[in-house]
Amino acid sequence: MELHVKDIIQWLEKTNEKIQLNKDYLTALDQAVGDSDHGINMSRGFHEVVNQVKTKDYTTVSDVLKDTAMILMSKVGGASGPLFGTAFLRFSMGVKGIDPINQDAFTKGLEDALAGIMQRGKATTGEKTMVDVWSPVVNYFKVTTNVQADEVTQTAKQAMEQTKEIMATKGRASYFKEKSIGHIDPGAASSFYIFEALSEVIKGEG
Amino acid sequence: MELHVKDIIQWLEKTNEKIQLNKDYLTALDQAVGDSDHGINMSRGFHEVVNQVKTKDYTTVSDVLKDTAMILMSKVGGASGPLFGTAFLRFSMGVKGIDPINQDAFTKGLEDALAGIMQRGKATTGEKTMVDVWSPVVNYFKVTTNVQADEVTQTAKQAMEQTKEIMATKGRASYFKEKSIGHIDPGAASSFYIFEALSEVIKGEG
Amino acid sequence: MKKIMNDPNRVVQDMLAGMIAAYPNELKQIPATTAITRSEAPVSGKVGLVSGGGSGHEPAHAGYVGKGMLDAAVVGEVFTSPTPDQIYEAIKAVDGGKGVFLIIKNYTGDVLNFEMAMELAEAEGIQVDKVIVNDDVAVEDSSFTIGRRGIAGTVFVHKIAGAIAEQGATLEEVKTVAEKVVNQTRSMGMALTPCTVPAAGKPSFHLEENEMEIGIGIHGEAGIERKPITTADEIASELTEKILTDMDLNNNEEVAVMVNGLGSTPEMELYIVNKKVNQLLTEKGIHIYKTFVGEYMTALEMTGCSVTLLKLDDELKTLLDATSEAPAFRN
Amino acid sequence: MKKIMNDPNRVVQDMLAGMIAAYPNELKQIPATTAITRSEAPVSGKVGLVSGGGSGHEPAHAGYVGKGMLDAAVVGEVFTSPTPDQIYEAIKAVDGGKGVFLIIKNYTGDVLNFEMAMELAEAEGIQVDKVIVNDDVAVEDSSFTIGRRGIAGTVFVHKIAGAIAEQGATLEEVKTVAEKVVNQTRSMGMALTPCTVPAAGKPSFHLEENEMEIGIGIHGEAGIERKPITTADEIASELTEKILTDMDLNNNEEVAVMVNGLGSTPEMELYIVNKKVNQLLTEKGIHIYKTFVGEYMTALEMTGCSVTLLKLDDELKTLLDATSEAPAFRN
Ligand SMILES: Nc1ncnc2c1ncn2[C@@H]1O[C@H](COP(=O)(O)OP(=O)(O)O)[C@@H](O)[C@H]1O
Ligand SMILES: Nc1ncnc2c1ncn2[C@@H]1O[C@H](COP(=O)(O)OP(=O)(O)O)[C@@H](O)[C@H]1O
Ligand SMILES: [Mg+2]
Ligand SMILES: [Mg+2]
Ligand SMILES: [Mg+2]
Ligand SMILES: [Mg+2]
Repeated sequence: MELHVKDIIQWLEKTNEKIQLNKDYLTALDQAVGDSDHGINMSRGFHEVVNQVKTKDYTTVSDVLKDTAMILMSKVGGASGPLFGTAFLRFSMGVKGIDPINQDAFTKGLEDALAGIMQRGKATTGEKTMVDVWSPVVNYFKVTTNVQADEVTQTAKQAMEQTKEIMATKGRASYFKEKSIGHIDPGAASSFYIFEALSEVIKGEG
Repeated sequence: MELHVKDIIQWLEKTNEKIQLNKDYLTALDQAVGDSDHGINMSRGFHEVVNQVKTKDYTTVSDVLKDTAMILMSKVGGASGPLFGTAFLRFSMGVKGIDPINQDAFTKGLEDALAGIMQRGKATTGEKTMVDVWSPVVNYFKVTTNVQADEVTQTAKQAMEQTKEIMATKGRASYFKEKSIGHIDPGAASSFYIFEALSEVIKGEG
Repeated sequence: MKKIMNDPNRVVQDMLAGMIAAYPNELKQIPATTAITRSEAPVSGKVGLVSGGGSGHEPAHAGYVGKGMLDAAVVGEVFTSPTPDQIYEAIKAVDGGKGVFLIIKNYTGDVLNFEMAMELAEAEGIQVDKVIVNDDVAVEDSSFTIGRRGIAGTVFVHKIAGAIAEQGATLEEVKTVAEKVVNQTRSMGMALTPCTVPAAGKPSFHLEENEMEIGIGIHGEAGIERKPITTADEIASELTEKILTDMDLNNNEEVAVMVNGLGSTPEMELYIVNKKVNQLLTEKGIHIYKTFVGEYMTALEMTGCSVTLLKLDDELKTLLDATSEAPAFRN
Repeated sequence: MKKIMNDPNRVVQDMLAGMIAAYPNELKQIPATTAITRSEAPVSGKVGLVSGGGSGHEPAHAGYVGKGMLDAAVVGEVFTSPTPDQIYEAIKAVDGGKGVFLIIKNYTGDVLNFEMAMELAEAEGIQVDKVIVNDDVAVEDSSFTIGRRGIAGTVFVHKIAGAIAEQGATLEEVKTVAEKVVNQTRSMGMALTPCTVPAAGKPSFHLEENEMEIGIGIHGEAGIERKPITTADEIASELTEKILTDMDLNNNEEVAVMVNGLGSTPEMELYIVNKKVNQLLTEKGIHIYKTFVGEYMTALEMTGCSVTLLKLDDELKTLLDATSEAPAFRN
């Protein structure tokens, strides 16, 4: 696994495609346990990321990720904006000076990103948030010598579906208490798209 | 035809019954060409008339009609309140000093009532208002030597139904212009109940 | 029908009790009536101002009772003009010896009931005069109709007549300025969804999911046209243009603008409408002296809005800016 | 979805343009942001007050910008917290050298974005402090939850913190009084019908024709209970009792009452609710110092209302009564 600037940009583009495609679905998820804006928020954010990132010439992966972070931070809003913003910012810092990034570097970046989300959101696993997808994926990267694209998707997907069973204790969904059970967490779903896109990029370069 | 205080009270009671029974229908008529309150207004007014009139001992028809006028005036509201109020007030004045009232006196009362409505409402026939029922009924009383109960109902009913064909040029219905055509005028309908009740009283006294 | 109420036949009484409870020092209810006056009424040496009409238009009319605006508002049943006896009580209660002025919206019911009350009061020796507000350009103003309806522009009449009365003007002076406001005010409204009279229980008209009605009245009376919903810009343009066609407004003249919500329209949307109204007037060289955006004259929970323009001169500007302490109009 | 708008993705921009058009002398927009400040900002020697949150709650928050209340409001997309960069711009724009105070409603999104902006501003050497408003007793306040939501009571924090800041208080003094207000304010709401986020196009929840939801949030978040609609008296009692259970209010103590409409509820119904709230408090010997009935913190076109009680002392009374020139809060 070796990711260059162009791969990272492709990752962002693929993520954006999936989010635009599933904008209404994400919003519908947020309708069940939130305030009906998650798809709109993510769509606005990633649309802008892709728009801006493609106009620039990047020499480092870290710079792409840093811009992504700043754009998400200033375009998404709500709870997910600062959280995904922080994730990509920490990711960018974690892989600074490494180009292209190999699996180790990527794993380090992901780990820092997750730590950023958890710290910013004061969240841990089992609270029905995006953490419940990021955490098992990070873990998969950490324990796997040779990361497999399909396994990334698989891990993220299972984790996302698993959030159905959880009662939310963080974020807006926590107001729904028991009623939050039975619904996939919106931020978990958008995180899944991020990792599904990643897996497609890995496969492409594989 | 000879109407005593008790007959007039019966007339009011029968009118009230019909109006309560058709309250929603009158409101529905007013929904089509007005503001959905005519049934509510008339129901409130006649309910109060019957309630108050039965608690008093009247010696003259004129007094019953005067109280009726004052109660309608202060309870019905809207356009129909002052109009029916004026009608009964003029009626009361027209039959003052005559007891019981025979057909001539009654006709005089009705005539004065109609004149009151027309003057207060600055209305004439053919404008899709209660005038279009009162006018032919008054006319029937004027030209008929021996008033027949069924003919009173008949005249009022036909006149009421005739208001369907008219385009309103007075009252709230006039805002509906052509769209007012095809609907019975609410005030015409409540006037019909007044005369249908009258006819039943006349019939009862034989 | 989903409403927060107790008995649908007692909404007016309950509302008035709730208003008096909210403003115990500012407002009082005339016992055994549905009329509300300022607590200091009658103000001696001041023309008393009385308005009113059916309820369901809140904050109109009781919300405009207060120093600098009305002395009394007479509240009828929902969408039903109050009765002469109630109006008469209000006239008596605010007569401070300088006469009483009635502000009546041009509906048959309102006109008949207020005029009868006026006759009763005059018979008692109270000097009474009136103005009839007819700002709604959706209705043709010809001798073949009963004339235009009074809608949101009525609030400008309350404000300005109220201000001059507060300054100690005579009944005639109040009437003169009130008539000027009426002559220089035009409005038009539109709706997206109907409203339900509590005691009726059913919506007073029906609009399809994609339909709106232009020129609708504040009781749901027919407007000019039903058609598919367009953009806020197009709605604002249609209302404004129709008003301007009927107004004698030249380049560089000044207006007050009111963008009024009919009940359920989020304030956000009213501001979106105001953006376009403002742009249109500015493009035509008309100067906007002051803008009012909010719910001033509603139709229960109808969704929709109206636009009102008032052509100003120095006198009207001063009076518009004068202090008002009415609960629903503070400046 | 029936809305008066142009592009559902541009409602916030259009609204802000319409607001600035309405109050060109009072408000200004920070260029290239969705933040609105008083036109005279920054006021030197005065603590700058910044609040904000998602839009759709109008008149909150931009309607509370003005002398005696906020210096700036940062407006997010509908129901979506504004982003740190926007909040940061607002902080810079109102910093008059005496520090900036943030009034934040307790939602994860709002807290995260405002705190990040605070960090940015502090990094630039601006002194910033904050209060987090959490008045909604419908949510359990325990260490196992993210705590109570901020709803209509936030307006009292704006008003009172705004008044003391206007008097020249220090950042610490503003914080002290703001925290006092937060500690002494409790609210609860209920809804009869949902609302629709413009860009989502579909209602955010569903209630049956005879159903209401008690304790609902101002973005449609779940409440305490769904049940058949009851009377206004029962609704008022349920909200008030739940608030009182959580408040330390004794006989003879004084409160301010707010009966707030969520968007589509006719003012008539709010007064009907106030009647009962007033009666309940009076029966308990609680003295009502001042009552506010109207739309202060809405949820687009949601039908429903909330009740807020603020326990007062002499300091808070004086500050509550102080002059405010904000468009949506004049006294
Ligand atoms: N404290 C938190 N920690 C981690 N993730 C969180 C937290 N709070 C919320 N989230 C995530 O954010 C998502 C909601 O995002 P979004 O709908 O855009 O924001 P908002 O809730 O402000 O409307 C949730 O589905 C959840 O995954
Ligand atoms: N100018 C008028 N002359 C005679 N009758 C009228 C006039 N205006 C209205 N009406 C009658 O009043 C009826 C409406 O009464 P109602 O609905 O109670 O009052 P409102 O129109 O004020 O709501 C109409 O159906 C019509 O018969
Ligand atoms: Mg959300
Ligand atoms: Mg009617
Ligand atoms: Mg009526
Ligand atoms: Mg949100």
